[in-house]
Amino acid sequence: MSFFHWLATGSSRGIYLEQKKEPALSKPALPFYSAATLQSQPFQHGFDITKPLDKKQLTEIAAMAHIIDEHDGKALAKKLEQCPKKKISVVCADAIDDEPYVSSQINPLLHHRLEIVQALNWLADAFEADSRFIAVYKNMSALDTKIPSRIESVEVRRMQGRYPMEIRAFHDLGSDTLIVGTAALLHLYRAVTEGRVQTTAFVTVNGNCITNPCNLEVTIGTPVSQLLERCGLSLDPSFVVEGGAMHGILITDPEKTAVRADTRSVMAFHVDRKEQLYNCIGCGRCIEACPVGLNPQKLYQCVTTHHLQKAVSLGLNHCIGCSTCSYVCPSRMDLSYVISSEKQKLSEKTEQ
Amino acid sequence: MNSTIHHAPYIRHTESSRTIMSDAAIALVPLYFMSYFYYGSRVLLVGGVSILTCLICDWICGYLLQRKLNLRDLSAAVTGIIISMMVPPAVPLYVVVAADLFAILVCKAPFGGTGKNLFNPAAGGLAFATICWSNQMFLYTQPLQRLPMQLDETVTYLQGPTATLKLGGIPRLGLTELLLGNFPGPLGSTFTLIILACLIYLIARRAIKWYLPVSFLIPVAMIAAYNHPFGVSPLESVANELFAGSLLFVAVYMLTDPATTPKYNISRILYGICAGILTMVFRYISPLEMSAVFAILLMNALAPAFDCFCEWLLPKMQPVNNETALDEGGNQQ
Amino acid sequence: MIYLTEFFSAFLTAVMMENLLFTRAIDIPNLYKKRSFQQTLIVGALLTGIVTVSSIPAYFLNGLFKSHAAFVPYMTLSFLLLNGAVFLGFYFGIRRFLPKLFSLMEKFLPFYGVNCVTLGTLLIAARLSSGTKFLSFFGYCFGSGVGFTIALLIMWSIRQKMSLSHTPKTFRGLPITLIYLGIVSLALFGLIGNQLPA
Amino acid sequence: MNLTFVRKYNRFLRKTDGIFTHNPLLVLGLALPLAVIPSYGMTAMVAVSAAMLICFVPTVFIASIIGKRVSSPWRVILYPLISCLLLILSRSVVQRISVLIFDTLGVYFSLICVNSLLMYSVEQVLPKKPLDALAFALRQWVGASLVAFLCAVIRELLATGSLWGITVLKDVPRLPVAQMALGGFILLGFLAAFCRLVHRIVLTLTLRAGAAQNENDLADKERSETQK
Repeated sequence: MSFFHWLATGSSRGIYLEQKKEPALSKPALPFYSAATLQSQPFQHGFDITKPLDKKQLTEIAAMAHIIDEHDGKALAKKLEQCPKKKISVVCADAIDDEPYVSSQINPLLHHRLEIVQALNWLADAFEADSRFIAVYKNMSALDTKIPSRIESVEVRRMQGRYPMEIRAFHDLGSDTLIVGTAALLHLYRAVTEGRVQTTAFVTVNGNCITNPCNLEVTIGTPVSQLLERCGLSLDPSFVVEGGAMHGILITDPEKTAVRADTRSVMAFHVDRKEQLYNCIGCGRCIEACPVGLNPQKLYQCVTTHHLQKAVSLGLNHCIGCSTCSYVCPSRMDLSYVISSEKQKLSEKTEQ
Repeated sequence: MNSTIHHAPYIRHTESSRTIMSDAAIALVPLYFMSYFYYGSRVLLVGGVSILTCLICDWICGYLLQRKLNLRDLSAAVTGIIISMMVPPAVPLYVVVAADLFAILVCKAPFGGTGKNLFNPAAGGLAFATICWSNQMFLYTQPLQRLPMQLDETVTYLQGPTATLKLGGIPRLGLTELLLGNFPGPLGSTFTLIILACLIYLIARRAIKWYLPVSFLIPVAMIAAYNHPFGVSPLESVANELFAGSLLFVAVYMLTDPATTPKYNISRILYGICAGILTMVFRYISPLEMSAVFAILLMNALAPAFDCFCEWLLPKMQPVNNETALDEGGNQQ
Repeated sequence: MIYLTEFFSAFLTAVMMENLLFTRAIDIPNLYKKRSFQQTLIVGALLTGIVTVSSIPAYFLNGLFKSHAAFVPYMTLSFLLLNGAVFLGFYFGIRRFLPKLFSLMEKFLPFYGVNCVTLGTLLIAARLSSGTKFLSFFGYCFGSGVGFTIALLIMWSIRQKMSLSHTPKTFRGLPITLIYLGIVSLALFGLIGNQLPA
Repeated sequence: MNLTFVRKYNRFLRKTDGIFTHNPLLVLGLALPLAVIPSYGMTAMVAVSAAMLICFVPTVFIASIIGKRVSSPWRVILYPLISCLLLILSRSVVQRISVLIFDTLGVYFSLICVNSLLMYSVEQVLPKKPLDALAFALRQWVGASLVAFLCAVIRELLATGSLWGITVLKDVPRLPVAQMALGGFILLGFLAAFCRLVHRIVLTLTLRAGAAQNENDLADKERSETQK
């Protein structure tokens, strides 16, 4: 974003959100196993751990353990197979949680440091990567535990950035890096040492109507309602969200939805927002908050008054759907929902 | 789960538009204390009547327009306070009520209610009252005199310093009187120190942008310093211009109304500068004393033009990183 | 130097004090049509051009009328003929020299030729007290043309914002246009104070 | 409101097309200068509408007779010329209304010959037959002068509390701004909004009448089937 763009619109690549991570972050992940995890038989991979493992062995173990990387939802084995095609120079462990309330990646890192670092070293040696580091989000205030700057020779790099930071941070890293989630590394460590199949996922259960918010190591497949009962509900939630407070997907029926490998968090919110009657008072806060430097207020007006051509000329297609404008809007208007659904409709129309 | 559909960001910023309205109201209320100290209880009568008429009018129009009565929408109260601040303390009540009715019924309701008005309703109401009853609007009383609730003959009407300024005279007012507002002037808009304090409060609460009032006051100060009357030093003429009368009040409260100012930084600065120049042009040409209100009304009409100018300028001024902005936005999707 | 001040004083009064659209409510045939920024400028330039060109002969005609009071009723007729002649000159001139511009506004060109603005300006300038000096007459006509273009630009700028916001259905279109014309004329009335211009 | 009444009402509207439905002043926004400035008083308004009758209606009639023979740039000069000649004739008639009418009206009297209502009706009337054109012009004139007359009454009462110079309301506070241009603009704006409101209410009533009628037909059909 050029200086002139900041001068003109005052937009500064997004805003800092208060993270409110605290009660869940410092408590270790509590186990919440169901029968499936307890009865899962360990498998024998037959390699001896004393010698350094090479790429083929690691992918084989990952395949046998069915590890799914929660950073991007792909199977770890498939990811490792694709890597030999291009030279890997950096291996990075992703522990960035820039969504408020969510700490499902930073929590296992803090409480299982040695195992995760060990798995990271195996991976880095297997791929002869020049450098390896753990990426952690920097702008987290009011934390009880101190985040170390080095975990036995592996550097913990504090990545700094405004809200939709995870996509942009990893985009700047370039294409020859292998990014693996911390939970996947932990499962890889367990598969290598104890030969355990991945049957659990790390989920943060948080929100303003949860009595004691915490991180749970949950068996994959347990329904969300059991999670909520496990953590206790002080109020009747207005809605339950899965996958982060800013971007999540609304869960309409908690009994039927199950925890998947890459669910990062389950949130229950109670909102006493009466039927909001304000319309836009033109304060211009969404223009400053938009990370791509668009004018959400004018886009919203163009879309609601069906001036699509004007909306496209104002940059409707550049909207990355980060919903910071709706977060910041004092009149509680659903700017990002209207704009991104309009963008969706427009792209479908152009495809036909 | 209740039935209303909730969309993407499930948490919202703590600040709501109620807090923004209450910020503006909070920034205005201390002026009432000072004017009560100067002019007695009539001030509260005028303020109360003005706020009440504005609120009731706005609620009725709100009901007629959107069929949804939103009793918590206080933006009309802010308009009422601003109008009651700019009228003289001994003004007959029908002038204030007429200004309020014009402000809400003509300047705000037909355009669509709170956020959609094109002109600042307070500016519209005051301009209407100034043109209709210009003599009642400029008859002030000496401060520190208790005004009776009902106007009777004991009230002495005086000319304010702006009248002497208009005739080219030199109002010999010391700096302390100017800062404290201890001269015959409008009800609440002459207390410079309190207005500056409220300006800092508003800037701290991010309700207004600091460069809008500043970019308005700089051209006014320059023009005032440039053609100062013969026997007066430029600095004193600037002080007379800014603080003797309601110019500072207009700069802090009416110019920065969020709905009617342009939205981009550069267009805001241009808007402030043009408003300043226009105020001085109006001040020298028009026979009326208080001309800032008319300049603001005219500039509100041009505010969308500044926005469009800024939108036209943006792609032009960054040909180089146009691609990066494009592909940065593009491949993130 | 004094000529310049004469010209500019007449120019400024015409632009700010007695703006044609806001204080005198003089309009062109399709005033409320949706125009882009360039079209507004073209219409404004055309009107200003016709008024300034026709103000030169009008000054001499005005001198004639001032001396013979009997012909006053025929003043409008003569100014109309003059205006028509100048408009025809413009019409055929644009057709020959600027065919692109001509094809762009083929249908509306006649409407912007002879209308209230062009004839009205000449008549108002003729009634002006300082109408005897050529420069103030010319300055007044040129100023009112420019003033009308500024008025059109103000309407274009207001239209930019109004088109994007939901005005109530009973006020959409003409009613809201008249109301905001009234409010801007209120703003400009601050210049004149409260006398009533003829 | 049953449908028969609606049909009668629509026919009445078609008959008085220029007055109630497409009122030149309130719906089309034509003749702005003649509606906003001279309507400060009833004397001026009556003078203007009389002059309009004399010079606007015959010009439109002649325009329909001439029709398309004259090409568009010449037409734009010819018809104002005709109406200007008629205007000179009408000066004597208007003189009789009040002595100082010409200096109070000033420019606006001579603008009658060029106003946008004339331009609009001349274009509209070209394809029409002369008699229809005359009726059209008369309807436009009646619509315009009705609205202007209403504005004049309201503004004069508000500003000076008098009608045709005779003070009617003595103790009501005066609103001098009503006689200025801005009073005219805003009053015309609200009248146009009121006219739009009435039009919308009538529209919803007719739609509701139509809907009610469909239900009755459906009910009759079902009753007839059940009887079979």
